[in-house]
Amino acid sequence: MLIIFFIVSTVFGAIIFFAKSKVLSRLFFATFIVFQIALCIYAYLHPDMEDSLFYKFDSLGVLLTIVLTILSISTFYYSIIYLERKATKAKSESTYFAALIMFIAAMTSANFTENIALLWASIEATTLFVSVLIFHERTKDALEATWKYLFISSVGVAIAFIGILFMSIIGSKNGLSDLNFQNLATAAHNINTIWLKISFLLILTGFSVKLSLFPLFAVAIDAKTVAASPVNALMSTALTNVGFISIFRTYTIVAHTDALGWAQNILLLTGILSIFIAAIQLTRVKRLKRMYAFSTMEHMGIVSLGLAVGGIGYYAALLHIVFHSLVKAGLFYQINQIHALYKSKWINDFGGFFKISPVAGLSLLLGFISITAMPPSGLFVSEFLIFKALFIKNQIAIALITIILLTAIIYIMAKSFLRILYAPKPLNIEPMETFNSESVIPFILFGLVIYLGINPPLFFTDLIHSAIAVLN
Amino acid sequence: MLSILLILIAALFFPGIINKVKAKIGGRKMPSVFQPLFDVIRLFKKGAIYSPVTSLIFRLAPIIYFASVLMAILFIPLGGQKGLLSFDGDFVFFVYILAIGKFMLIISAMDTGSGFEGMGANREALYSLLAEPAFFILLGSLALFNDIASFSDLYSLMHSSTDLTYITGVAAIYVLMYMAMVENSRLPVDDPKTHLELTMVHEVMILDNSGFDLALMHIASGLKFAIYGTLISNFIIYTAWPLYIQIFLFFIIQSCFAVVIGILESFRARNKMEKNPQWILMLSAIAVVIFLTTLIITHKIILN
Amino acid sequence: MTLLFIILYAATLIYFALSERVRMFVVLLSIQGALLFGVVFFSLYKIELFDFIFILIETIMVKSIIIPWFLNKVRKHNNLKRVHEPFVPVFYSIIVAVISLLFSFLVSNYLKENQIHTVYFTVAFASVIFGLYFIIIHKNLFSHLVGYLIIENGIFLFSLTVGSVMPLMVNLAILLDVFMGVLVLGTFVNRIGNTFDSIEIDQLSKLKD
Amino acid sequence: MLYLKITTFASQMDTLLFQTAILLTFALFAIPKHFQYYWGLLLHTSIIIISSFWAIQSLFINSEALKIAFMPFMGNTLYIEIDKLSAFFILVVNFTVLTGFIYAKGYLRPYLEKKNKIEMALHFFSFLWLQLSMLLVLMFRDALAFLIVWELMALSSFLLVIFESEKKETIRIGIQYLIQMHIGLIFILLAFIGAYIGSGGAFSFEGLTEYFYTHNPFGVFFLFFVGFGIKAGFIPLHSWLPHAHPAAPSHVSGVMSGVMIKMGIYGILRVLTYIHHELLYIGLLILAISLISGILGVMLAIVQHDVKKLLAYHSIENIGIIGIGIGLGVIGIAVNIPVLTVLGFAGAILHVLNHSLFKSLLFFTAGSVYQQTHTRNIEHLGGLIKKMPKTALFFLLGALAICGLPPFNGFISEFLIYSGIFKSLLPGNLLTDVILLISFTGLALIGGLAVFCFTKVFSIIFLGSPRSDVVAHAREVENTMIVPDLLIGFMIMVIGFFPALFISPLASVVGLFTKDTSSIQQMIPILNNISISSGVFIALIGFLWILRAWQQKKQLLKQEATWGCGYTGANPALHQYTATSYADNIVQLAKPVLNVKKDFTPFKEGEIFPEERVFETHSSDIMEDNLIIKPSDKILSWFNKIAVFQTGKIQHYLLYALIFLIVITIITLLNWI
Repeated sequence: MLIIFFIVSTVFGAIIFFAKSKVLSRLFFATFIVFQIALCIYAYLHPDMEDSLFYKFDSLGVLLTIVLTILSISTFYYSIIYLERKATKAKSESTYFAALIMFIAAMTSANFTENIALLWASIEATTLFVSVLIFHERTKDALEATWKYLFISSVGVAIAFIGILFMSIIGSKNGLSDLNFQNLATAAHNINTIWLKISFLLILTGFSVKLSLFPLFAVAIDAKTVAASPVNALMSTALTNVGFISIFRTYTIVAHTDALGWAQNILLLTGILSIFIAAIQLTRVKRLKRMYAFSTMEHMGIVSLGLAVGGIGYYAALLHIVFHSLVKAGLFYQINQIHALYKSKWINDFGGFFKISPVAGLSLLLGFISITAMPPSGLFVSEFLIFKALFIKNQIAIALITIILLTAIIYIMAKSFLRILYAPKPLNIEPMETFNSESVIPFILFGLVIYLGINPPLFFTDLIHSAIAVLN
Repeated sequence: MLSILLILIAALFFPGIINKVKAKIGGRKMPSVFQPLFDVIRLFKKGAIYSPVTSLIFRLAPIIYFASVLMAILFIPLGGQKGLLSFDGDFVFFVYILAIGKFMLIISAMDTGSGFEGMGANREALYSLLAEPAFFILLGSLALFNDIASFSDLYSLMHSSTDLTYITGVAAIYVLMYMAMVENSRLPVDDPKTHLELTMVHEVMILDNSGFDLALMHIASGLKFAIYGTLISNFIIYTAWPLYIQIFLFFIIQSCFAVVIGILESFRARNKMEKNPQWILMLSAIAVVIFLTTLIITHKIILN
Repeated sequence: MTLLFIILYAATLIYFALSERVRMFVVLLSIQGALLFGVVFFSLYKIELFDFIFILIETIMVKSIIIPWFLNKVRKHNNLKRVHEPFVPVFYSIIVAVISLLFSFLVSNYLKENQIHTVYFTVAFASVIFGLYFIIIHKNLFSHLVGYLIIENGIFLFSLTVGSVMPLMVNLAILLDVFMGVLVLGTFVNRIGNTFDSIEIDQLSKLKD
Repeated sequence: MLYLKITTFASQMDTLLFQTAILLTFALFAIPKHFQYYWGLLLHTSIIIISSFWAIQSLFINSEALKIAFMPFMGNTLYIEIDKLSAFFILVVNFTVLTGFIYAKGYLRPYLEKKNKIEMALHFFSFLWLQLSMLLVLMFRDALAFLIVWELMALSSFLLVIFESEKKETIRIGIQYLIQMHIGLIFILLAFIGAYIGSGGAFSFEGLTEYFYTHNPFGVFFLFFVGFGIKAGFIPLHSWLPHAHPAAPSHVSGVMSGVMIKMGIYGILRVLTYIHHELLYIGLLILAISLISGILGVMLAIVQHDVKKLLAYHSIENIGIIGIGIGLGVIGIAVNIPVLTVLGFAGAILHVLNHSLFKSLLFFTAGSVYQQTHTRNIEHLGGLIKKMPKTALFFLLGALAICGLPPFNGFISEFLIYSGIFKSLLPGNLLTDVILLISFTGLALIGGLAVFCFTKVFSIIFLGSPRSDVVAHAREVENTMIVPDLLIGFMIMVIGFFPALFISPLASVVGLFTKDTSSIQQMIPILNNISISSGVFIALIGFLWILRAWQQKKQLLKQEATWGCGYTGANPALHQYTATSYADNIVQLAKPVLNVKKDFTPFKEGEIFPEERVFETHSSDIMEDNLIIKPSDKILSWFNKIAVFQTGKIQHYLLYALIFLIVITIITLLNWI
């Protein structure tokens, strides 16, 4: 099934790339989306089914792919708006869509793959395709960011690969021919944990590029600064989720060995460091997109804390990553209009958004409440659960530091958001056409998060529970 | 009921006596004891002048002020007699009803829009707020003797005669006396006979009152003296004694009180304005001392 | 015999630290490629044709001919200066190179495994660390590219240390990845060279708020 | 049986209605600007009717708490539970919100042009949700749900505070408000988690019971106290209050100060209902903080020039009085003096109601003044009683009530506390007596200072002659803005003159804290006496008024200028006492706690003809400066200093990785972690 899907998407990508026609590209992309949805449903209906050699429809994959699909639909919509606004030429538009298809396909493969090496390969693929998207605007900044992103990701992926090699050592010691996660997990029992530790360390470091987590957080932020906002919406949600999956799956291998405590400490360390750095960098941030990027980093830090403490922390981490994806995507969709309106990326040029386009302003306000994890936002629930877990596991110091940092972050973000919404409107901007249609999807996404937080439906919680079943 | 009558009578003569004593010591020819009374009557016959700046408040204030003082009297016991409206914790009502009178008086002074009266008003406010705690502490220390606390009951157990009780009694009388001075803004807090508005407290507040209102003010101040006199006399009068003795004693004490004030006023100099607060605060301090002594009497502090 | 090649490989690392000339980097890279071929060739127990061809392609073709050639093109295109002052004086770089060797030696001692050849491991690890270090100390993108390739070579050695457990397909993937990586990065270097007035990294530090 | 059926059906019905009302709030955004108010009114009234119906049921009719399944939450059902305490607070909230919303109609009229549809809708929406969240805070017992609605309350009030977002100041204040509320939330969260981990019980208020039985309650209670105290505005947790209230529109500040800060009190009371032992230190904590809040609050109020800021500080003072009542009550339990407990709690709870009444009244009237004169600085006002007599009289009423003067409601609650104190002096031991001494002295002092402050503010705003020409354009406000004053005034009078009516509900609420509530029944005759005395007082006033009228009929009344001590050239506007000079003697006395800066250039040596000078005073709140502003600024600047990770240089980024790798590897190999 998946093989077919990949073939189809490659073909589509190729067609779009070479056809160089707006109509065709959009048409094919739409059909691709349909395929994607079909795949989702298929995967959801066949839980834990082995598929085409290296793949398996496990709950985590399904969950995150559903998120990916939802977001790719909306991204398609906003990409069209974005490209229209920029009056893009057919050529570059076709490149854009081709890359987008391949990007999504690669992420799908990363979500579902069972084999660590293949996971690695697909992540590498995402790097290549996403850099095309980052470079889409062809500006100096874009060039710089793309270079940095490409280079650091390549190095990071290389580092991760060493980790995978070590994993393969573990495999070979138990006479494994392949590198399936489950087999590795079973193999991991009877082995000197030092291998495990080092490989986990290397993989974490390598894939921290994708997860925009300490230590290799920086380039992802630069990339998000220049990329088109719909692409950002995918980069800081679906792509980070891919990074998360890679860490999560590696973690499942470690989880049943003596190395668990060690791994937890490492995750706690990276988590708290990420939150700390995000907090302090936010005091300097001047571009809205960068602010969002750093907030992504902060949330990923929280997620890794959740993963580290275990218990309800696992559940909370997954909950958090899903909610964060939805909210952050909604915010990035909003940016699209803000930039178009003020013709600037700098927060200081914004102001009076609420007056100029009330509905969008309202959605932005809701977005602010949601992203800063204030009730009723679902993120509050997940964060709350993570804190609870931290306290139960007696990580009080970590919890308190995190709380302080989060408060600081809320303060900083509140300043920027309220500036955009309420500060006196800059003189040079002329009122342009209303955006209300554009604000619908963010409203839906934020509303969805609130609903899922307050009263999660059964299938949702079941997915999460079965996803974390491997851990405990 | 009786207490009210007696207090009213006492109030009529009180200022007269004071003036008489002061004149005597000052070696001046003494006006009749009834002179203040005549003044009040004369005022009742007069019309009134109102400043165009003033508003309804200015009209309302003297009446409420006077009414509040009358109300206060209704709670004062005399020897055996309960106050007319006496109830548990009536002294709280007593203090607060006087406070509302003062409130109105102050804002009426502000109502005239005159700088001097503002000055007086603000001093009045300050002094009364400083004096209030002293009164409460005093009553609190009396309340240490018994659980139900109305004015009349407060005294009933004062007379368990240990020498400490007398000490407290004396101290209490001292505090009450000086509180009377503060409340009526007499020396050493304020000199009613001064002729410079800048240094007045009470007198300056009623500069613009005239006729009926002024008369009420005068009577009220007399009544206030009488009230404090009664409070003091209750420390001395035994409830056991037959009524006529009580009444007789009452007048004796009242007049003594008046005489003492007269003497004090003629020999004591007036405080500097900025000295007044600390001087009034001293009353609270003494009251605290009384409180502690009572704690000793009631064996809550065991000394050995 | 393989040991000799490995030692030589280690020596190339020292040379990397030593040399300041950009051309030298390229030469050293191709040498490394050749050495790697040697290593693999002699560590193979029995020569199957397919493996042999694959290795030949991977090492000689790609690592020591195509990539260096491509790098040279890039170098010329951006007409780099012959000499490049790194942040850290060469003197210290050499020390670092040695230290990285020692460190990796210690590490490999720690994880004694009959599974892996310690010497391979040591050198591979050293070359990865040194690669990272190399990137860190150099100012221009070209050298960064070189550093990246040093790391990749290290990884190649790693994959040898663990024996041939890597499925062939994955191995291919890696090869492809390196190849693609170099191509893409190289083209980007050129592009940057065109857009900015040089490929010094301090040109590329606008995104810092 | 039949009755039961009906009630169950009814309960389903009204729950349904309640939920529908909640859902319908979202419709506001679709409604045209000029109908939004009426839509809001409809929803408010329906919510008020339903919730009050529940509250009255559980306060007066049922003996046990009302419990209704409300909504699905986290996979199980969320109940709303209304016991006596909640019921009482619900009624208070509803009344104040109703008056506030009536007042809003007139107050918002000028904004209708300035603001667009969505902004207005957002305002009404937040106002609705402020009420809803307060009600739900009172109804939920599940901790997580409670926290969510608690923050909703903060958010909605935040949106209301920043309504006048044209002012840059407003936004800054709004953010600070939001952050401090969030910190409060965190403390409550920590408290709940602490209790949860300590006992492993249910994660809800009921879960606390178990914890408090098995552990020393002080630690967790302290967390709760800080969390709820920030909302209530106890000093030193108050620093949001004097900024947020002035910034907010008056109907909002009325509601915020009237009832929202009481939610903090509710929280503290709610927690106290679960603690049954080791209460002494808790009581002392509450009492000490409350005394500080009371005295410092009113002192800080005295030095303010901004009328709404002044009122905000008075809220702190009144919270202090409430706290004194609660603290004494708790101590009463600890030292086992039932009368102190009963009267302390009764006084506190009644004062919650009273303060909600007169404080909202004061804010509304102050708002009317602001609407007419566009200034909150009282130094520019004066003589307004002639322009807006109704407003002035209601303000005076509020002032008298807040000073706790008879025959108004403020006196009753303070009287309850006083008599509690005086009745327990005899049974109390040494410690208790000293505590009591301190507390009633404090109360007396607070009362006196309040009188001082309100004589000042009332006379400066409404009396004398105008101090600037802003007064000239002032008119009496429209009737819709007078109506709420009337309602509140009526309530104040009722409580003031017939306090005995309110004893039985008070008794039932106090019953939650102590079994033996007999002593409050004993208060009824006394309170009747009070109402008699009040009656007599009024009668006397009336009599004297008539008397004077009769006397002055015969006499001639003249109009003459105020006596200026013979100086005729006085400028009536300028030669008056100002607020500053009025406050000065307190400022002199209280230098250490109030730092008031005076900008004044002193006279130069040999300056015979002094040139024109300006004299200004600025008061700043030391607690706030040293506890909130300086530390937070320091932290943020520190953050900014060390924010050097995003250098823009690839090497550095890789360097992090290298260092990370090497360090972790080493410590791993050495088995340090």
